[in-house]
Amino acid sequence: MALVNPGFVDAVKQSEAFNASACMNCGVCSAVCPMGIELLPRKLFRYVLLGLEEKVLENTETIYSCLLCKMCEANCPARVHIAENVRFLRSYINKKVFKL
Amino acid sequence: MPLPTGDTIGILADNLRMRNSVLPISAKSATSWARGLHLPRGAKTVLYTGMMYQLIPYIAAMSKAQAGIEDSFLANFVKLGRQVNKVINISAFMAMPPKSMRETYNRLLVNIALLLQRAGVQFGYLYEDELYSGALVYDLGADDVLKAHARKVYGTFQKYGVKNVITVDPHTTNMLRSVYPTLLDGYDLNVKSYLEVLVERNIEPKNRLDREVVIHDSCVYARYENVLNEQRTLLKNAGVTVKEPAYSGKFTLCCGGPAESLYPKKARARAEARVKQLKEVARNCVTMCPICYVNLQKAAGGEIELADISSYLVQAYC
Amino acid sequence: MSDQKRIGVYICHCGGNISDYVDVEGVLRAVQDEPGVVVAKTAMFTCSDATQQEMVRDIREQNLTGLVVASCSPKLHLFTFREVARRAGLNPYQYTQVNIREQCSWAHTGDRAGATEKAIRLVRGGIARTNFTEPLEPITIDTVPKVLVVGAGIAGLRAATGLADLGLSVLLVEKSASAGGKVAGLGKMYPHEKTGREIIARLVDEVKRRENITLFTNAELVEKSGSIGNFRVKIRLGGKQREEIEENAGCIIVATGFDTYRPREGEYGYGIDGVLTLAEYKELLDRCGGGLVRNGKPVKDIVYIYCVGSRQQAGEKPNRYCSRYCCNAAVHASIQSSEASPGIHQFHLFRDMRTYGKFETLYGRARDQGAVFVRYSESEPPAVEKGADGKLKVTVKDLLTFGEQIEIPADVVVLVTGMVPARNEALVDVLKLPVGRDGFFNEIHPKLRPVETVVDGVFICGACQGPKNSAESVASALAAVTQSASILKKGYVELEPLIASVDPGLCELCDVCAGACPYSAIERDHYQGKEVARVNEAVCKGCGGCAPVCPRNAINLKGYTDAQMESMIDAMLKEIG
Amino acid sequence: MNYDVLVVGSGIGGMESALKLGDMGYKVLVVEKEPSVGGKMILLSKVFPTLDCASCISTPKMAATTHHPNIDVMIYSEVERIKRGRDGRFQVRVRKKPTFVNQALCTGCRQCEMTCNVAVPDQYNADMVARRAAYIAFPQAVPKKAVIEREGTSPCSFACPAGIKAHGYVALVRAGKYQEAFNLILETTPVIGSLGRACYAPCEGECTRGDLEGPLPIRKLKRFVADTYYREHAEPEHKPAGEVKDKKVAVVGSGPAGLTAAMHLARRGYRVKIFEAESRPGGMLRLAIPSYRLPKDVVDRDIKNVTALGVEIETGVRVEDPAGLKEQGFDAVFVATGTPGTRKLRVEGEDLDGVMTSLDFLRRVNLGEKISLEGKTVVVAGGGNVAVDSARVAVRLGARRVIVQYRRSRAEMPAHDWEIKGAEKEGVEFQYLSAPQKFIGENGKLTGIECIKMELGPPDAGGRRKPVAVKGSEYRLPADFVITAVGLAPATEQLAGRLELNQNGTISVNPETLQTSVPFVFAGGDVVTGPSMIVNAVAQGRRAAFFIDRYLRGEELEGTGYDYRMPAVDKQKVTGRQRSYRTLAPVPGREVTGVRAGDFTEIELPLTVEEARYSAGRCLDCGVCSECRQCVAACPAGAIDMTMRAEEVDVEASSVIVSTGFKLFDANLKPQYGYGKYKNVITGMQMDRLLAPTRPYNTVLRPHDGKVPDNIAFILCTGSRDCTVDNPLCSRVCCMYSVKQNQLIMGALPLADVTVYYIDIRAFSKGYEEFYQQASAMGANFIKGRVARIEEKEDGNLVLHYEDIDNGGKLSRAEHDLVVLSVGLLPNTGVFNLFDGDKLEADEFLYVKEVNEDVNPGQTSIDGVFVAGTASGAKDIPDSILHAGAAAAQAAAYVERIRMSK
Amino acid sequence: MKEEVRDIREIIREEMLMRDKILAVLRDGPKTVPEIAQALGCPSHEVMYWVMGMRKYGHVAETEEEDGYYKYRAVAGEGK
Repeated sequence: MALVNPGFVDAVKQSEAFNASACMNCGVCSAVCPMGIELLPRKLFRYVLLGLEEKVLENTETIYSCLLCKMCEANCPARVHIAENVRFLRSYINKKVFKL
Repeated sequence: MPLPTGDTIGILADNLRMRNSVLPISAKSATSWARGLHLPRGAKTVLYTGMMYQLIPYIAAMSKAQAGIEDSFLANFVKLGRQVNKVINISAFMAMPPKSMRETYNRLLVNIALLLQRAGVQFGYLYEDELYSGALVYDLGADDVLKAHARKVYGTFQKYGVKNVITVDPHTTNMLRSVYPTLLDGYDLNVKSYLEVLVERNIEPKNRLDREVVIHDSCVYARYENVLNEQRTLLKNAGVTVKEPAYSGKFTLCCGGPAESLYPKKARARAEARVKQLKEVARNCVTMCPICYVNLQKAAGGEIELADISSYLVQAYC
Repeated sequence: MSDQKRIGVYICHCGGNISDYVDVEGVLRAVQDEPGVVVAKTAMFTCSDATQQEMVRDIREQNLTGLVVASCSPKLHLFTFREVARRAGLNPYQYTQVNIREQCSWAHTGDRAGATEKAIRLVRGGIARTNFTEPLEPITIDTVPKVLVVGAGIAGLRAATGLADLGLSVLLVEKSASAGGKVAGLGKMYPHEKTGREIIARLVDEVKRRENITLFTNAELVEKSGSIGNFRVKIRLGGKQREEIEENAGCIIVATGFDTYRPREGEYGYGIDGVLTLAEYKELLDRCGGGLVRNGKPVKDIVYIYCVGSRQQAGEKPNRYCSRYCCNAAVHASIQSSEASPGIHQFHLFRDMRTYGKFETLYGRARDQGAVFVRYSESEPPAVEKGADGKLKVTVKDLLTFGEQIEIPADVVVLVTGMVPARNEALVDVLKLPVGRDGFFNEIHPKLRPVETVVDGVFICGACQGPKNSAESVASALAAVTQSASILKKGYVELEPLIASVDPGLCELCDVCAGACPYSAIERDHYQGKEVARVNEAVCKGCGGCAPVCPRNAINLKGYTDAQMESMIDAMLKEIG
Repeated sequence: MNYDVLVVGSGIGGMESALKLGDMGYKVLVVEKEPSVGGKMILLSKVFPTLDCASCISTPKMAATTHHPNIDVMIYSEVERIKRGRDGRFQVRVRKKPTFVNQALCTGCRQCEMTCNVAVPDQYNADMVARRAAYIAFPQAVPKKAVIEREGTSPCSFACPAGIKAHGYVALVRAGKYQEAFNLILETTPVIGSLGRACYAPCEGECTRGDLEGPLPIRKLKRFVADTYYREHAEPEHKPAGEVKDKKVAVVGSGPAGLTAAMHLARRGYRVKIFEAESRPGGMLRLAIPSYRLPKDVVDRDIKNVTALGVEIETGVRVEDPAGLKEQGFDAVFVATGTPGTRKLRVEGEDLDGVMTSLDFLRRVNLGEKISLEGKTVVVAGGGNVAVDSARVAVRLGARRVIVQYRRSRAEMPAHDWEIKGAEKEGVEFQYLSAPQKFIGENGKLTGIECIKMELGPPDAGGRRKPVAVKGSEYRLPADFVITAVGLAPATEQLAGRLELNQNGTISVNPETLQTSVPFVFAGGDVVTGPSMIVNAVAQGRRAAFFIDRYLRGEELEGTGYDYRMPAVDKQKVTGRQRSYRTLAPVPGREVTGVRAGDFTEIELPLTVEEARYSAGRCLDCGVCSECRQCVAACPAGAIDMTMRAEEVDVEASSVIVSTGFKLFDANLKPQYGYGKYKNVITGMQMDRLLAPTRPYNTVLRPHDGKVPDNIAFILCTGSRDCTVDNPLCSRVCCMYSVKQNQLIMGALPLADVTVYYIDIRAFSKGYEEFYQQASAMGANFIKGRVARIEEKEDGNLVLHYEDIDNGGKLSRAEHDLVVLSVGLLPNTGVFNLFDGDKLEADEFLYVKEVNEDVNPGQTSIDGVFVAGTASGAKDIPDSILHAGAAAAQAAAYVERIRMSK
Repeated sequence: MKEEVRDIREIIREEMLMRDKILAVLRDGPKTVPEIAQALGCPSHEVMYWVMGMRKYGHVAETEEEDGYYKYRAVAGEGK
């Protein structure tokens, strides 16, 4: 059982450009991702949206392995700024975990 | 054991902060390509290399070392490295490419300058005052470091009274054209890729290249900056038969390069997958991004002939 | 056999609908020499314009006196071919439809030989019956230019003004004390963002201004007799003086709306403080100006649970249907909530998001605002409990995230409840309205005739026919207006003459027939000094229930006389050559 | 005409509105742009959730609409504009497109379609099979009448001066119908073999294929047709006209103009006699064209096409006074005596023995006179085709050296380039910028020429640079024989005073009717136009016959519209019809090489059967209909009318209902799915057609190879809910039509597996959820996950990539042998151009905006204009019906209000 | 498989050209679409268009199905 933390997303979301919630959960982004990692990118942002911070941090490596190539974005039917969202998340981790 | 992500980012960020480049190289190395071209220092319009082409050989050399690190005890060294790096520039030790390689890449910049001259563009160059754009730290989400750096870069442009910037690679184009405006107030530079400038100027070919090439679009050009037709127009006008691989244009497949600095092995696997697609279509492959170029080159294994687009264009148009 | 008919027989391939399973040419060979047959042909589509014209030509040139078309169900094309006969100058009742599709090719797809044999027998029967047909004339009734509209919700109100616009008088009967129905209580609605109150106020005002609309509130329809074009209706008026008035109406439009599904106690935590139905939540929302507050406390986290009372597969008498409007209404509520309290967190627990058509943009807007959608499986529905901290907690397995079990804290849980049929037993009884398996009133054909019912002259519109939003209800109300006007603007209607008739000479008035008649069409009459049964032509539906029960064989059904039925049986049983 | 309501579009929404309004007693006009009413619904297999056959429930509505006493239907018509008049009523202009089939006569028997020789994709079968240029839209069409698709006259046919239906015979050759091809050409001219060899083929210059790899060899195809026919038919098959008139026509001259006129007149039943001055008929065909180019037996056989009709030819008769033939009993005369005269060089020594005019030279050779040039040096003076012909004949007569001398340079030379090249190959020398000044002889016999060099001066009035002699550049050219070829002229001296002549000696005629100053005398061909091409003479002969016939029947001559051809079709439009073209190289021309003295064998080699078929197969069917006229012959009702033209009709209406429907999403816009590239990826509409009773194939087959599929995938939301294709909307019907197709497939192919890839199943309307559950229970497999992309395998199977969301989000791939893209609906934006003045507003998605959807669904921004059905947004059929009912109610109310206010 | 798929209009236009050839191939007996394609040396999806066009206009008709493929035979007195 994972406890949903609605506030987490507010911490990650530094600006309006973060729009992971616009996702309609069709799965196209993950299916086209050249990295072929199941978490990337859709389910990673599910964790963020549900506020499962622990799960997010467990997957730091995956988050940094995103190529930012925007293949997902070119295919996204909901205009989710996936690459930008990834950067927001990295920025959060840089501060919170790496204390950069 | 993976590379300690945070420390690597730290080293890169520190470098940018202290040495103005993620991978500092000497001013001499960075500007030597322009020798003999007699480009004016600064101008209203400048050719801005963003250091990318100059960095390629170093990146290549460094990632060779790093691929070894990825799964070894050396990984721990990186942790320590960040501390050391503050005093001694360790990344410079890690990476020293052979001279011939540096010359090859410098040649590409010369090509671009010649093409612009041929198209009648009046432009200058900032020489050792030119700074790296910060693309890598931007990608890694180190926004505060980037913002400070961007201010520095913009300051240099202002110092020289630059209004128009001609870029040579997609990453720098993206940073200067689309990212900086979101970071800096009053940012007013007009940024164009040299490919766009050449098409705008209706450059006329002198020689016909009867050749078949497969085109590998850069993700950043294709999906960030919508530079899709220019490269095709220039090649087709030169008589080149442009073949499209599986995944092309807007749906081009990443070369894996962006993973290079943190996950060299992953980067290599992506590059191999892409090379497989490219070689199905043609033996000659054209790239337009130094990162794609270097990353695919490593996976090419002699099965395809890679060339930067400027090498083709200079043959046809100059 | 009576005077020999000259019959034309047309057998349809129906594209491949029939000919894929029946040897159509074989049927032709087997029936072309039947008694009376003068012309026998097959056609790719007998209903096509070209074949229709060919039939007209044949009827005229060959002086045909009977027509048999073997194709699909008479439900589809009875009127098509009657019209063909009429255009050719042949009495439409000299034509027989033989159904070799629904009753034959589609029913026996695995047995071509058997299906072919059955088709032959059916066509032979049709030919035999046709040999005994007699010309009949439809019963013509003058129509009353007035329509009774039952229910003064948004559909009934709009139907009334629509009818009045066309010059028809309207009796608008509303059970409750005021007009307006459910919409009258609504705040902002999608997609136009007008409030229900405004819309209803405008419509009621319109209705009051029209001289040819009479609105009865606290009123009920209690009796109906007569038939299409001229119904006699009795309306019971409530209020102080309980009185009944009688009126005539040419058509009746039923717009009695729906009821909101009411969750059982404990269903998704219903009953716990903070667990509301969508309707209840909408009321809360409509009341809130800036900032969403409940019981004095700000509402920060909201969980919506969809499909409450809809799309049920299990349980006793499940509501299997989808209630259509609720996904849209819920995301619209979500948008309103975000606008009222920016920064709130909303979780939507859905099964399939059915924000169809342009409503997809509402769904998109809700997501853009940050609403999080969680998909649950019907087999593992979410559970709602009161947590120790006083907050509600909803646990659910999120199918969108590795199927993990998650627990969501909430200040309010909104149960997105659907629509259920309104309880209208009395009205159903009075109007003999057909009710579908889902409990809503049934149209005659869900595809092409969505407002007509099997009772001629009685139409249904709005949510009483099935879940709809208000704009859709209005569209169906206007469609019912069109349907009514197309009957009443003509001034007369023609009724089927295929009805029962009593031979008064034979009748001894035992009243058995009256008991068998579901439409109360048997009346009493005097004949040569005795009392006899008589069929009210306007009421009889030609169902044939009376004929077989008559102990004296005094009742015959026109078009299906004993002689016809017997000849059909003989022809069908004949040896296949 | 006055109507209460105009309904634009006759889909289910339009028909419903019209029928209900008609029932209420209003007068309705329905305008439909297709050849049948019914819209898209009639093309569906069955409808959900009742699984009624779509045809079965549509056809009654279609028939009822067309037969309704209060409804007029205009099919194949388009509303051009709607404008509100001063009285508030709408002024409507409708363009009735020509069907080229008389709708009153057509019985829908399909004979035209069966015989038609042009195959185009059948849009009513979603392009999965061919239809013909002449066609009936679909079996249940109402009305069931044929139309012929004609975009205009094909450029080749339009370019032919004689109006020969080049595209027509090319199409017939393509279909292997050589005899029909011959007969088609014969409708225009008898000189088919001759034209097949010696026509300058302006058709080829206009051939659209010329914009690709090169034009079709249209002339050679004509030769192929003639050769093939003549090989099998030494004598003509056709007989004199059945009905013979008592009027007689004399034709003076038996060249191409005279022969063509004689044929047309004889066919019309006139008794025709040709008078020919020479000893053999054929005019220039026989006399001027060398037989290595046009063998004389071909001319003979061509002439038989005329004499077989009973035309008599009298040779050796010179008619001095054409008008005088009246006394011999001729009611009309056609003078087509050509240009047998030759111009002089006006150079000293032209009368020497050894100097001959080209025409005289060629005539003698062609008539069999023995002229030996063995070992001689021959000079031909002139630069036209006749000069080159003479030179090449001289080569064949054994000349040692043949020189063509021309005053200007090669660039100005009027002879065809291929002729010059041919001559060069045969060893003919060319001396440019040089002219004879004097022929020198000894004892009256030519020995040489005194020549002078020329240079090009400034351009003359005609823009040609005039040659100027270079002073002092005289030189001497030894020669044994000189042929002067400087131009031909009519020999009309004896006509002077009898017929009005022009200054250059040609006969003066009315250019439209070819009538001369003497009313019963007509003239045409070179004697009127001056020296020209064969096909121009043919054109004149045909024209003359047409007007002589009218003259003899006492009909008005002028303003009769002789040429009924439609304007030429725009070539760019033609090439724009296809996205890609396979390169189909032209068949290279082949000639006999190595000329021997005395050898007059035809040099151009004919096309082989394979080459002819291949070449004809390159035709692009520019005009769509090829005008091969097979349908005209086949139609038992005589209903085909190629002269039909578009008509504009003005009507008035008080109110308008637009029910212009939707368009389907173009699956090409989603390249990830490979539609148009992968053969087994089809659209939902295509699957519906495959399942329909009037399906294009015998059952559901995959297009790659005709295999019965056994593992079919449906991809929902193709083009819907997808910002990458700029359509964020849900299309409302795709889920359900796919579920319907699932059920139908499971019925038709019990062994097939069906998988549906979806995001949300939107079974939201009455009975839909139950229908969806039923499909699920029948075994359809529903997978949540939008397919990201598809790959095609060698065997045509397809690999789908997707995230299997409900099962933990596994990145998955699945193989299927047929993929159906459940394409969505898009607005049909053409509707916004209909209105002039008032603006029909669109909503943000470009559907017709409903301005008061809450209480007046269907009300648009224009007072009195309503929208019904999918024109205002995607809808399923019941919702369209309801919406159409609502529109009808309001249109009726509007009409009532207008009536009240008057 | 990797060859460019031609424009449908172009393929369909060739039905008239291919008709005789296909009927000639069917002279030996009914054949499936891939069999006809092999005999003609043409891609099977193009043959599919031609055969189905010919079927629509009565030049060929299907016979029995075998392993998922129907065989098509020439229709005598074609074209009605």
